[in-house]
Amino acid sequence: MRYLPHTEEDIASMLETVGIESLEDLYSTVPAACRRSTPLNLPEPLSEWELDNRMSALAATIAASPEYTVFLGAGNYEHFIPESVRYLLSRSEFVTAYTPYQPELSQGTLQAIYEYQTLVSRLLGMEIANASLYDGASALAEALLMTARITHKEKIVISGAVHPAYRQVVRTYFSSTGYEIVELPYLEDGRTDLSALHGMQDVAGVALQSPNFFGCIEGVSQAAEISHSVGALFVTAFSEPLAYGLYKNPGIQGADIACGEGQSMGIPQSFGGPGLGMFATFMKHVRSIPGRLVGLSRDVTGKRGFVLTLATREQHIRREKATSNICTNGSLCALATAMYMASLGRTGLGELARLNFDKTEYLKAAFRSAGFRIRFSSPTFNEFVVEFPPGFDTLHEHLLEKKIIAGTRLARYYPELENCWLLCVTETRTREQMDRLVREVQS
Amino acid sequence: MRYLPHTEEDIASMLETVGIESLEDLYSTVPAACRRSTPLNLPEPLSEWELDNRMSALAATIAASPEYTVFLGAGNYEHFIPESVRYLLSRSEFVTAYTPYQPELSQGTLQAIYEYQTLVSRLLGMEIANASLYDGASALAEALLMTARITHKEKIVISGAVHPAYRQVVRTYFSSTGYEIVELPYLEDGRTDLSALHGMQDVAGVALQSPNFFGCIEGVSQAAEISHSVGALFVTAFSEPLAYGLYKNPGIQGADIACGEGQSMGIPQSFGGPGLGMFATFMKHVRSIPGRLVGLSRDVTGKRGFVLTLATREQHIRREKATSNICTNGSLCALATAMYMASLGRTGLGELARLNFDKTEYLKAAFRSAGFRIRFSSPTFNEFVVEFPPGFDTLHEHLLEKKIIAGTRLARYYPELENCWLLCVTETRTREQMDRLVREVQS
Amino acid sequence: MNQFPGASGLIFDEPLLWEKGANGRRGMSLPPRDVDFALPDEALVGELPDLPDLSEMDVVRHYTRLSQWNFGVDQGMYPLGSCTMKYNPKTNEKQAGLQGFAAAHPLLPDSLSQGALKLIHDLERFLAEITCMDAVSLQPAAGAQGELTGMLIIYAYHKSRNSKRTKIIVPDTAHGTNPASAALCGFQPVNVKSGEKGILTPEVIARVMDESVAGIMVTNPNTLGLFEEHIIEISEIVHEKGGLVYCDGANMNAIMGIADSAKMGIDIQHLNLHKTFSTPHGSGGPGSGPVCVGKHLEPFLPVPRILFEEGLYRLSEEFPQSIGKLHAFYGNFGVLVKAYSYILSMGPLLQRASQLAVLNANYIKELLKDVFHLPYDRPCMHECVFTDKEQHEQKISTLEIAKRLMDYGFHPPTIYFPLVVSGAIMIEPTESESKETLDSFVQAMKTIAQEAKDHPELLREAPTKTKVKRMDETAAARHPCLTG
Amino acid sequence: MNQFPGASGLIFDEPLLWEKGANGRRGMSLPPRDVDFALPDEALVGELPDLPDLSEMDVVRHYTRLSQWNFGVDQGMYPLGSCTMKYNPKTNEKQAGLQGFAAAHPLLPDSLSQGALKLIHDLERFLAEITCMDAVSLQPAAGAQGELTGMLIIYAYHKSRNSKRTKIIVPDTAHGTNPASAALCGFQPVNVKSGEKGILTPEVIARVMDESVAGIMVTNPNTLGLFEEHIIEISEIVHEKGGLVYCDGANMNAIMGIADSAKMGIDIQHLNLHKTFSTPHGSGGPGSGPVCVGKHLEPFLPVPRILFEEGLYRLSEEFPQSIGKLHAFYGNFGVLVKAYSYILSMGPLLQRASQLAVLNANYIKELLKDVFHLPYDRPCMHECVFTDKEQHEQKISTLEIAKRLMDYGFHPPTIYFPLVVSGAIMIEPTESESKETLDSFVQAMKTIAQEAKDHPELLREAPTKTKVKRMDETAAARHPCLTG
Ligand SMILES: Cc1ncc(COP(=O)(O)O)c(C=O)c1O
Ligand SMILES: Cc1ncc(COP(=O)(O)O)c(C=O)c1O
Repeated sequence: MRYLPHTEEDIASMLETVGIESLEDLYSTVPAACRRSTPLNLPEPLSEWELDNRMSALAATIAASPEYTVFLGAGNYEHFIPESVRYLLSRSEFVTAYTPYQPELSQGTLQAIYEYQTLVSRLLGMEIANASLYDGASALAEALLMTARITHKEKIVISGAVHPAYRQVVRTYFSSTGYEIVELPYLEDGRTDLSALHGMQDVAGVALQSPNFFGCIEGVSQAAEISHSVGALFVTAFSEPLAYGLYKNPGIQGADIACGEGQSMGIPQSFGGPGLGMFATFMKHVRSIPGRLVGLSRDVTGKRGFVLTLATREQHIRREKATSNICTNGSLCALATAMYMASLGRTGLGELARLNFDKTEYLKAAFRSAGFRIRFSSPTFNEFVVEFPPGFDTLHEHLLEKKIIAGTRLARYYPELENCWLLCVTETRTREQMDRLVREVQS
Repeated sequence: MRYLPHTEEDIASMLETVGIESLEDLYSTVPAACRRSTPLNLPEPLSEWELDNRMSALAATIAASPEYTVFLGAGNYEHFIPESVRYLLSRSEFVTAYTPYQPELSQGTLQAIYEYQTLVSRLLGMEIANASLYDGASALAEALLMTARITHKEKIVISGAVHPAYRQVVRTYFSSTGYEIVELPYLEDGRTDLSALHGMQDVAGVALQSPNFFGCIEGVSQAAEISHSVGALFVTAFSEPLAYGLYKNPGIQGADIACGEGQSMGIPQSFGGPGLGMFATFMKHVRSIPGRLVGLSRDVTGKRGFVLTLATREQHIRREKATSNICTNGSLCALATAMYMASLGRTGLGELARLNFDKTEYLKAAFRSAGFRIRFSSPTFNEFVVEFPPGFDTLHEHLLEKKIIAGTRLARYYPELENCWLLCVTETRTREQMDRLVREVQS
Repeated sequence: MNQFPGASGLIFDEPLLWEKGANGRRGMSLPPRDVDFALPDEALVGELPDLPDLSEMDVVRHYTRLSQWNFGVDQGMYPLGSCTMKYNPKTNEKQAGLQGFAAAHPLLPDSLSQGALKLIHDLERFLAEITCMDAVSLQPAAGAQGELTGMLIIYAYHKSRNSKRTKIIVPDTAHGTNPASAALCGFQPVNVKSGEKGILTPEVIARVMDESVAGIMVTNPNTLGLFEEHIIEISEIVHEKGGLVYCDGANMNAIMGIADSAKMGIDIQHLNLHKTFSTPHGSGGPGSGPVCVGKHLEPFLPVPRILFEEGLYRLSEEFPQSIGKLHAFYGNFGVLVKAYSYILSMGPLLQRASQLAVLNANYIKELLKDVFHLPYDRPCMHECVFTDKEQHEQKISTLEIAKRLMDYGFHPPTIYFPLVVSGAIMIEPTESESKETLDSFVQAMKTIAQEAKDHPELLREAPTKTKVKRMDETAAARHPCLTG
Repeated sequence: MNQFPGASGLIFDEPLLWEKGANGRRGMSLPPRDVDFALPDEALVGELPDLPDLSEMDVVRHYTRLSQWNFGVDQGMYPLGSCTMKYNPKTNEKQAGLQGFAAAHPLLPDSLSQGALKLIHDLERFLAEITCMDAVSLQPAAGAQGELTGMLIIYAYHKSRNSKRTKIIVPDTAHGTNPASAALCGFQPVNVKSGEKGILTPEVIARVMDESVAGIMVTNPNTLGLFEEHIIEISEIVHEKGGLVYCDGANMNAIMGIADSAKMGIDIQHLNLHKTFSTPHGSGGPGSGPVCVGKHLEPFLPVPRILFEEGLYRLSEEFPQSIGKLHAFYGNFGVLVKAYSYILSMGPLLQRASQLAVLNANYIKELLKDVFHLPYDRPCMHECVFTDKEQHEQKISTLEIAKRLMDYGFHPPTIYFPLVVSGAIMIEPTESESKETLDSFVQAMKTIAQEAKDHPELLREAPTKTKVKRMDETAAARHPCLTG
């Protein structure tokens, strides 16, 4: 087998060194009662070429761009990724390295992550960012846990316009703890109704998502103010960070923690994972941050270099007292995002964000003039909610055969939003594809 | 444009340094009469994403495995290439480097080529090999030119069973020179008729291909003997070196030069190019070899290293007296072949060659029992000639619609071989595909 | 040092991204604009973040140069204990990159994502077979999240039986994520010592196990590379008192096709696909930490789960007792594709892989035990743990030994873990390394031991060949600078 | 040296392939055997060649380590004169790897290879437009084969007019392949000197041009980086006496969108796609050297040619006057795909690329001319040529300067070529390099010039950071060892 280098001779001489007869003897310390009664019942090994066929066949059953025209967003976005990024990310020095615990052998990863932390902080308008968490959902859960750690209060407030899956994950992370979780309703314009928040007691953290699940831009500054007025920390979550290439970032609007999903910046969609948990805050909270941090330092000769730092927050030092249990994170995805941001640059980010916005506005307008209702009036970035006539489900099914995927049905998450669909338009959708969609929907 | 780093500020300050006003002024030494009267009339630049669409559309029109079942060989072969080889070959340290003229910055290429020269010599049973030539056809032309240089004789003898395109290229290379080219006919059994060679005068070199264009194994030793008896050098050409994983190699059978196409060992088919010109001979001829050679050496500290050597044969030193005009060669393809041979190993090569042979014999037998004539009786490796009933052309056309490409029509090269088709079977063809072919052909 | 790979050569300094570039430079093309400009609400529009503008080549050179400052499995032996740094097959990367997988949206209708659902379903079955457990969830994004999932399941299990238990038994050899995960779930970890043989004794467990204890977290093989021989008795003790047994299966690479988790009395076990199943560590992630459970705990697994009915795979949320979701979608699918490819390529040979991994570890143990102190001289599993005791009189510590190994061209083993042995040197060669490589590594370790006696300064000044020399980690922590 | 990229770091020694491995080890899988063993003729069966058996990881590590001993454009500035080491876009590699292209068999029926034929056809048109010539053949596998093609066309042209001419005029500045190609075609090269301005004067050409001369090979811009200002008069002189003008267009990167080959009187011109059109040099190849000709020479182009008729592309051999074939199939198609992708990505901006390439060269020329001797102080094209004259008194030669540049992290320029200037240092930055990089390169060159005065030993001992130090090339040639 090409992955197993041992020849029979190798094995024989090594067994002799170890002083045993056979490979089986290696397991003398495994009691008989602990052993399998049957050999591994797995398919016979495939050659590389059989594997290619098997996997291509599976992949071929999945509806993917460019064959399909996909208007799905809802936390996972189709954006162009330059081949240069794919190539750089494939270099085995990055792919096959472990966590950079030995700085002298990991300067590549360490500088790249330090750069990632910096670019993310700049994008989100915060002072510092960590080296990544698993995904946007767990990042939000970690953020809210952090507000509880810092404030020692009991209540968690989260907007009902936050991605439903993120809210589910938050509930799961908190399920075994005593914290109370309060959900805020959303207004007719698609933004969060903050009224309940006024004067609320014992609130550790308040979380809004902007753009929110409906694609609407929230009144973040106002929410931050109210949160602070009740002594809570304010968290801005996001699933589409590209929006900050156009709209105000969380930091400038008063967020204490900004966290969310980084997939949209250079990471393949991959059926939802791996994504990238972006997590940023301010220096004053640095010792409460979950996850790894890379810091600037020098070597004994005074040369600039980078190291993992403030590890006393982490599980391998602090164990049960750690700020989080996270160990393996999303480094390679963080590298992808750093490479992507570096390729895009300030200029490119601005243009790309505008393109997403303008195309989305184009489709909204087209739907409006076709007589459909854009459900929420608040400004959006590259996602929005349309209300279709009852029975659109069947048309939606029908469009699948035409290889058009016309958005996500919201009733699944919000029963009251019957006939409402969430659609996404990025730079990958053409005017032609949008016109076609509107034509099809009209017919 | 992402490939042009100059900002307007850069350009302005650089122009100032140079002491001119505008980019146009850079061309003050280009007379007006030499200038284009029209701007470049080329399509507007495509974005990377438009390019992807354009190129995929083109590629999609081409019939390629696995969608098509291809029984074509004739100098270009479908073999499996491990993904590890593709990955290694994509590393930019190999891809974006120039010819290793500066050994201290090129040890990677140099050791890899030295290893290539060694593995090729071992495969072909020769003492030395060069760093590669363009392809099998030009390698054969260079080999015959070399026999003329060494022997100072006037006549070139080449078998009619050598790949027709190789013979055409040889004629082209010799067209402006005084040499006479004699072609030997082939026998009923598919091998070369050597009788005319006996006692022939003034012969510089004799070239056979084995396996030859019909897939038949030639009587190489005998041909070598006769050639030497008339004072000529003997050249063994090949288009499918994998055959030497089963059959005797050129060196052991008395070839003075072994040369041919290396594509079948780890190089994509790419519509016929780039391929790899393999070229091997014996030490006594080293100073007459065309192309680059890598040699073992040491650095000033005595450490082992490699350098380009015996460059006094080459155009950049010897100019019109060089052994060839070749400069750029096929280095990256040579690396691919070295990686492929390293992955295959002695054991793998033997098994792979057997698999090619056995599958081919399977199809031959199937055709025989289906009542078709295998045109030539001589042993073959992974190609053979079948004689189909008249009018097979239409069936062949018809099979194309069924995505089966049932070989190459020989009448195109050998009018006398009406209704004869050359078919190839490598490890990539399955028994099922072969059975299907026979079924289809019978119907 | 000629028989060792370590050498020094030309590499390149490279500034920080924002120390490069020039305004207006482009590193990536945008699609042509085919719609008009729309009017965003000016009140909401913000400043553009200060990202550098670079050309495509600027970016390519930057990361190509950075990559050369790294050490990965493809560069050399990486015997990092507890991390299973085995070879990551290139074909697995190719499969994960197939358009159908890489460009799949997670909210595709089931009918249009059957291949993805089947892959998840099959992989769940494979992992169940390998562990001998009944049901599997692939949702956890890494081992630690698998542990959290396990803890939440234990919590939900007891809750469902109206018992509220507050403690979890955690041995001192456990990885830091174990107590951290227990604590994150609100449990109070009860630390227990392993016996002088390096494994748990039923007695100590019996002493702490009572009705306030929700369960135990065992790592088997444990982080000393030893098999927990009393696991069955221990499970019985825990079960008797109504507790559950959680197994940290990060070290599964030692016992695939050998041990049976069900027979060992394990109720829940997580696996690290980025260890045992050859998915690359990617400089720290992403990984995948599937959780395997017995039938009785299946109702508590995270949703959505995958069902296969009438020839169709579909996602289902209808599991009222489920602990909920840990990931926005279905976990790290891209990683699952690689593990699936690996298992399809290995099949029953996975057992052979385990045997050879264990052989390699015992081979190193035998060859080094008279040079380095071996706290537990017993047959080991996939890794062996030494200490720096022998080197104390020369005032040489594990850290120096590790740094010196770099000069010889090897990545250091895991050091100072597990905490129960002071100055631990934890070596896990994995099955990927050939005998020649192991011999060269052993030679390097012996040479270093000799240097420790004759030229201790060589160790104190190490590494000398790396781009940066010994880094100052304390200064970094004292004045943290986390962004530029 | 801190503002320069050159640094040293950990890399790895690696033995020769056959110094590794063990019999029976596998590095690649074979498809399952689905047919019986057949009986080969024992008399023909041979011994298996002695190739080493390696595991997949053995192979991956071997070449990964070797790669780190190389310097490529992605690692740093590579100002190799006459080689146009510009950035090689990654997307071009991706396109060439598309299954339809990479797995295409050259003998596919035309109907099943339309995309490939269209690509060849379009690329021919693009190159005709860029050179202002009429017809193009993409068959030559590299520049030198393009030259040979050109010489054969010249030979065939004269033959067709029953004149047998034996000589070709070749300037002393020509690349070695020029005289070699002429000689390979049986012509006797007549060497002519360029004038003191570094370019050809009509007088010298007139002096040697007569009815025995088949034509002239001019390189324009020439290898001194200068535009041949008298090209038109020279063409007239040659044409008057019935000769043809061949242009070596390897330096086309200077004048895309600027010059018109037809107007210059050029009959035949080759291009190097692996220079001007950004296809990678691949450590020495493969390349592609298309030949462009005027209408009158079209009948002589190699076959097959591509015709577009009734909406279909087809290959045709029906060109009785054709010189024949130079390649078994259609040339290096895989390289053509990359050049085609590049041209589609650049479009009319190719002119801008030329302007910036020329700007970069003149910028360097201006900044270095008071430190290094500039034999021809005139506006240059894409490259500028200095010499080591200024350094002679310190007994420092071009070679030492080149080797010292390595320590600063730059690839040396082309040295000792063209032969007409002794100790030539030929610098071609290409348009890909940014002003910052050029400034750093200039700084390095100035520092070296200073070192030549103050510490000449630094240059004599260079390079010091590379894995191997100065290699002994003469010993290698004296006792050639070409295989292991
Ligand atoms: C024994 C053990 N348990 C758990 C973990 C945590 O796994 P992960 O890093 O994937 O969260 C590790 C990884 O280092 C480990 O070695
Ligand atoms: C001016 C010039 N002409 C011709 C050539 C030969 O081209 P190739 O190496 O592709 O054969 C070169 C390449 O070095 C060159 O610089």
